[in-house]
Amino acid sequence: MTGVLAASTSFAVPANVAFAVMAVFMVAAAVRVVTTKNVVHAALWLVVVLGGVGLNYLLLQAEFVAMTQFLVYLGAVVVLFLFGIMLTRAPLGVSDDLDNSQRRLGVVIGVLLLAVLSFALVRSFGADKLTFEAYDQGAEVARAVGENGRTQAISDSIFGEYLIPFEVTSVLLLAALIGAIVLARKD
Amino acid sequence: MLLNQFLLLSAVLFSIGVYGVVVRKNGVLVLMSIELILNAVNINLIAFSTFWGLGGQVFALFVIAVAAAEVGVGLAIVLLIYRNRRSVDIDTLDELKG
Amino acid sequence: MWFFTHVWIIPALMVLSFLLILLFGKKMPKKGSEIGIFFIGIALVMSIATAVNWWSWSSGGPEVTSKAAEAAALSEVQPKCSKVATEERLEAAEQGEKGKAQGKSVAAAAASSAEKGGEPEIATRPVVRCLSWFETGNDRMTIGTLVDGQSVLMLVVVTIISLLVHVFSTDYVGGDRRYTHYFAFLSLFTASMLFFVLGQSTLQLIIGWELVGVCSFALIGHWWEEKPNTDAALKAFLTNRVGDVGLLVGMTVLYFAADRSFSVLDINILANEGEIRHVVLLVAACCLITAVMSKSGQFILHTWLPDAMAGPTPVSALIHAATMVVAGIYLVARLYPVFFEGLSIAGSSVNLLAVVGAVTALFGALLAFVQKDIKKVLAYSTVSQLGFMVTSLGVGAWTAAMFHLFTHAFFKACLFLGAGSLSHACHHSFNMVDDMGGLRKVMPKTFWTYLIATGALAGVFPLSGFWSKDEILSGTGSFPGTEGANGTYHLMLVMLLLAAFCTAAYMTRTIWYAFYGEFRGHGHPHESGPRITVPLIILATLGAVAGVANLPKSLQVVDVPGAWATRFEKFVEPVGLYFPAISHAGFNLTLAVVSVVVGLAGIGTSYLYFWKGSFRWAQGLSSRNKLAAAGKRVLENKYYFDWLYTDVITGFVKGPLANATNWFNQHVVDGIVNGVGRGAVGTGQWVYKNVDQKVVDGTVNGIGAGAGATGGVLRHLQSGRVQQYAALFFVAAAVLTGVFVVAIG
Amino acid sequence: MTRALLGVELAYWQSTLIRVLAGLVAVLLLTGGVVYLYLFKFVSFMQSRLGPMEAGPYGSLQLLAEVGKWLQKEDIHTEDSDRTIFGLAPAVVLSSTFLMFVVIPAGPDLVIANLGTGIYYVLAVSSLSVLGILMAGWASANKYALLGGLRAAGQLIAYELPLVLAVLGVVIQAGSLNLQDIVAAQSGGSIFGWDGIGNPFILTQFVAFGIFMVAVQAELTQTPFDMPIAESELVAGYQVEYTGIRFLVYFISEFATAVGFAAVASTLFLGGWALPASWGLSDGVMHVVGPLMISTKAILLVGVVFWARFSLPRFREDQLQTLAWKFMIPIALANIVVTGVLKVVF
Repeated sequence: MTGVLAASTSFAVPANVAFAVMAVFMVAAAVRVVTTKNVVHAALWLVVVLGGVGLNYLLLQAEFVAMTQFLVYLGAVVVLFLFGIMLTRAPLGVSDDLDNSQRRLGVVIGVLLLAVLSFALVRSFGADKLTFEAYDQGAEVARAVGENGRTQAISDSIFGEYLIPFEVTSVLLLAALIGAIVLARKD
Repeated sequence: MLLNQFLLLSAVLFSIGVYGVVVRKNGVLVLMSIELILNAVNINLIAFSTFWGLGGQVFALFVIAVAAAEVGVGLAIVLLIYRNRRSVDIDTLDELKG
Repeated sequence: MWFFTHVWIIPALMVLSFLLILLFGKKMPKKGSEIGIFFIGIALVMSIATAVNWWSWSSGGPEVTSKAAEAAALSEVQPKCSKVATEERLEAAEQGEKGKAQGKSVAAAAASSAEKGGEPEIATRPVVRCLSWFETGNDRMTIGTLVDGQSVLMLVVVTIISLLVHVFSTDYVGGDRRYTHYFAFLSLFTASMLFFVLGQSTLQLIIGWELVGVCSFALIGHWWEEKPNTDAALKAFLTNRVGDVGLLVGMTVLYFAADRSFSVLDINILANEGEIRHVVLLVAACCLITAVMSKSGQFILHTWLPDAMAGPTPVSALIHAATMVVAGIYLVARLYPVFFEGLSIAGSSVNLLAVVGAVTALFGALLAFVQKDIKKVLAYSTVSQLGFMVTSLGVGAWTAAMFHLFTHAFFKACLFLGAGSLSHACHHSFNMVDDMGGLRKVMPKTFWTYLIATGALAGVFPLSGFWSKDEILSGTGSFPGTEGANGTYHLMLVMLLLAAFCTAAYMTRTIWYAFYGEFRGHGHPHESGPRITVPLIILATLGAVAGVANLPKSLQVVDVPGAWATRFEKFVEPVGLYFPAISHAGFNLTLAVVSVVVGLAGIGTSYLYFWKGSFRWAQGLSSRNKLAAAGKRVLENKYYFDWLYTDVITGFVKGPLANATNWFNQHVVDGIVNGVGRGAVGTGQWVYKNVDQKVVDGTVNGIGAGAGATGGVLRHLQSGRVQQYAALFFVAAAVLTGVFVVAIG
Repeated sequence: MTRALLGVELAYWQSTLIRVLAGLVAVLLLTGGVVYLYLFKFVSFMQSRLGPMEAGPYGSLQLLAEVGKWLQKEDIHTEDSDRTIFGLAPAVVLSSTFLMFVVIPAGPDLVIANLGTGIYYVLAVSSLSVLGILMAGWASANKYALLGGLRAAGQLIAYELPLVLAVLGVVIQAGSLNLQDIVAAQSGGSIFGWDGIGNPFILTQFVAFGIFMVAVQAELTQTPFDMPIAESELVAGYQVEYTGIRFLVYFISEFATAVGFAAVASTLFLGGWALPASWGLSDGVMHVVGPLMISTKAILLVGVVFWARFSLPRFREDQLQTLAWKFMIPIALANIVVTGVLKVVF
């Protein structure tokens, strides 16, 4: 799908419109995540943000990562959040004590960070256009194998160039698994 | 599409996430804010990977895996706090021993 | 040639055997031992077949063999197995082999060509097969087999000894509570050693090395219910860890030195051609020597080896003859160019490897004198003999070392199994001084085999030990009239001769205690059954005749037929790019006579002392003469090494050092602190009355109020609330980044 | 597709629209057929009764009557419920179900979107229904509903793993995540050189197939894995407060999911829409035969699911988790290892 989209030159306009819509939704949802007074609602707003991030990956033609985003974040992480909320306390309606006393400080920090980051980004990258050239250079395999070549290229780099980080990640996951069980079990 | 539109979106999400981490009292909500930050970083990685090769995507995958592990452990800790104190407010956790 | 490409089957068989015994052993009628014996039998047959193939291949050479095409295909080293061993390079090396040798040392080359006569020099290439294990970045890790004379030799030795030990064990540990597990571990032990021996990359060597260590740990602690046994196992394991640090560092150095390659061939070729800097090789060699010292029980890390006698006797035989301890020797032999070039063995007269070996050979032999436990005598004897091999490698006599390894495997296994047979008869006691004696009559088979093996160990002509030891002695190149050695190692020759004397003497002592005199134990000893005696007889026979494998070309007295002369050297020693151009010391009749005389003198001394009661003055010398007593005490305490490790070093840290620190703390530091305190109190009181109350207070109160106010503000910084810290952190990060971006970026 | 069938060249959006509409119709038709065939008739015969007979011949219009009944029921909710989320939950579940069908191919070009990450996409999308269920359970303001939602979530997460791991075996063997590639690998394969029936992966991946079907049973919360909606324990679990059209949505999505997983299973293990390549049928023919093939296979597999549902009693909650974590996941892992080794060896 993404391949078809990328091939057409008229891709830019609809893609930009899609991006704009998604960006508005995501930012609004992200703001709701950190301001809503209902914990479950926060988790559900988070779903909107994470889903939007996944769709952004699709726009960036990172199909495999997008699917992983859906599978891991929406299918597992948010569910875990909801689980955590419901196992501890899941009040219907609003709770008033979700924020601490440094709300103003938080706003200042957020705006400050945003200003610094935006300044740096605008100054460094200006109006650079996305060319996707790295994909086509890096994935010679992609064109040879066709439709799903990019997925294959990713797997080749995971199990080739990045094998050691991959193994380290797997060990980390195992450690986290054991750690979570040790922490959460009752005795 | 511009590179910067993704990067700026990511910057906004990042800042909102930081706000959440600083302001939210509920442990689960803090973890959610951290997820916002991590996702902002991932958008960056993917956006840059269109320039500099698949390494960015691979590391985005690693970040997702590590984030999942982090949530698992983090929620286990929140659960433990809840079990001990009947509350998940982390600003009451200012003692050096439990 | 099928056997060269499929040699991996041999260790795989033993792994299979391990798994089968583990899974189904207890359900089998013989509790799993039959599985082990079956598989090791097949492995032995395959090893011998491989050896025969190797023999025919290397006598014909790749280009003359009838299956020339097949041989050519075999001899091509796949590029993924080695970065530098290309076809052209190997060809060029074979062409220029002689010229290279001449370039190295004219005299040596002349000697070696004189020695080899008109025989054409044939370079038999190693057969390397490998597959990619995993790749990361640009590095490829391979796993595979490297077959050459050296590994084929070890295949045969390991499988023979292992088979005999298996058979011996069925009787010896029969009825044991962990009989099945014992056999499972024997299989795994053999498998690890075979894996190690066939290793194509240094990674494989490391893995095999560690696996051997793990198995020895399990087998030494086989009867782990008793504390000393577990302690011994732990000690063996931990001592080996010390050496493993050296191994890992050394291998890492070599990996980077050889242009990021784990391949043994690469490392050897590059080291051999001088493409790795001498200093790097020296460092790598020294690190690896540490590993060898721990694994092969060389002096100062040898202490685990006698303790390892806690394991079942057949295991000791396996460890000492074929597997564990010779792994160190094999490692040096495998990576010989690293040592040869790194330690500048050629043309020198002293180096680390030779010194370590010679010291071990002599001191180990001395220690064997004071042991009551027959197995400990043999253990120190192994230490000493390993010292011989290491010395031999250190002086450049590679072939002599491998030859000694070969012969030693047989007679030392025979001695250990013989000791096992003795203890089997004497209620599982190994104390020859208190529980044995006079067993010559009741255990004739054990006696005769033990006697032959002792003779071989002592170097009595014409038993196998004589030939190999003589080759080592002449390899030192220091005896007048020896030709063709790599250097002139005078010190080594002297120490080795002394060690040979001691060896002969202490072995005769064990014969006296075990087989002569009155029986001092209790009960009625009896000859062991055939499953024990048959392996003994086989090993004794091999120990007696194995010397013909490498008869010197000219004995000067009798002319050895060409077909028999220096076979061993020809088939075992690699010739080619990946092996240094060492030269071989010629046979020296005078030296041979001297060494036999030294051996006989040792035997004679012991004989006179024990049988004839000569040297009465020496009896009880240690109780009269203080010097002798001190000497004996040193020996009995094993040069105080265990004491040094456990009491002095550990004890010093725990006891005196801690006490001294404590005393220093209590008296000096506290005194100073207290004194300063008291002085301060006095001064303070004066100041308080005069200055403080009147002058300072006013100021202080003002400042204090200010500080209190400031502190009241700053206090909030350390609230213990994580989010506040996070807020500060992010503010700081934002400000810093802003500064960088605006000011610098 | 349209070019092949009608000879008309359509714009991208037009062809996509047609595909989506055709897909929707096909899914709803199949779902209705399955409900009538199995829920109304098959189970009745198993229980020695006739089932609905009044509406239409053999009760064939009963389904329409049922839908009409649900549509006209009053839409009620509890007083404390969170109405937005209560209303959104069925939609989330339904969209998770429908999105699954996007990549399931029914012919050489009969697929809404031929994604490179095909099967991975199916697994990702099917995992989204958990969210809807948790939302429903929480928003109902009913403790039975909350418990049911939690049970469902735990169960769905637990069985998601064996599902993914079982699929991995097929993916390794086919060497692709793309469902069309997997179909092609089966129709173009051969068994020891004989290509008469291609190489349906059920022959080599029978372990994965077994695990997949059991996991599907659990994902559908069908008996014997129906603890989340166990009427004797939790009344109806997370659905307890739903009536009218919202309940209808749950109902449709449950059966549509069954059809969806059955279609995925037949694509992965039974050769999908394709007939063996050696039979030499043209693409044009397969555009007609393909949909029939996959529908038949899917309906048969749904039959297996329902057969198990109506034959077995319910497990206990802990037995359910034990089965997933201690048996199915290790077996699936072993299957992956064996498949990987065999793939390298041969």
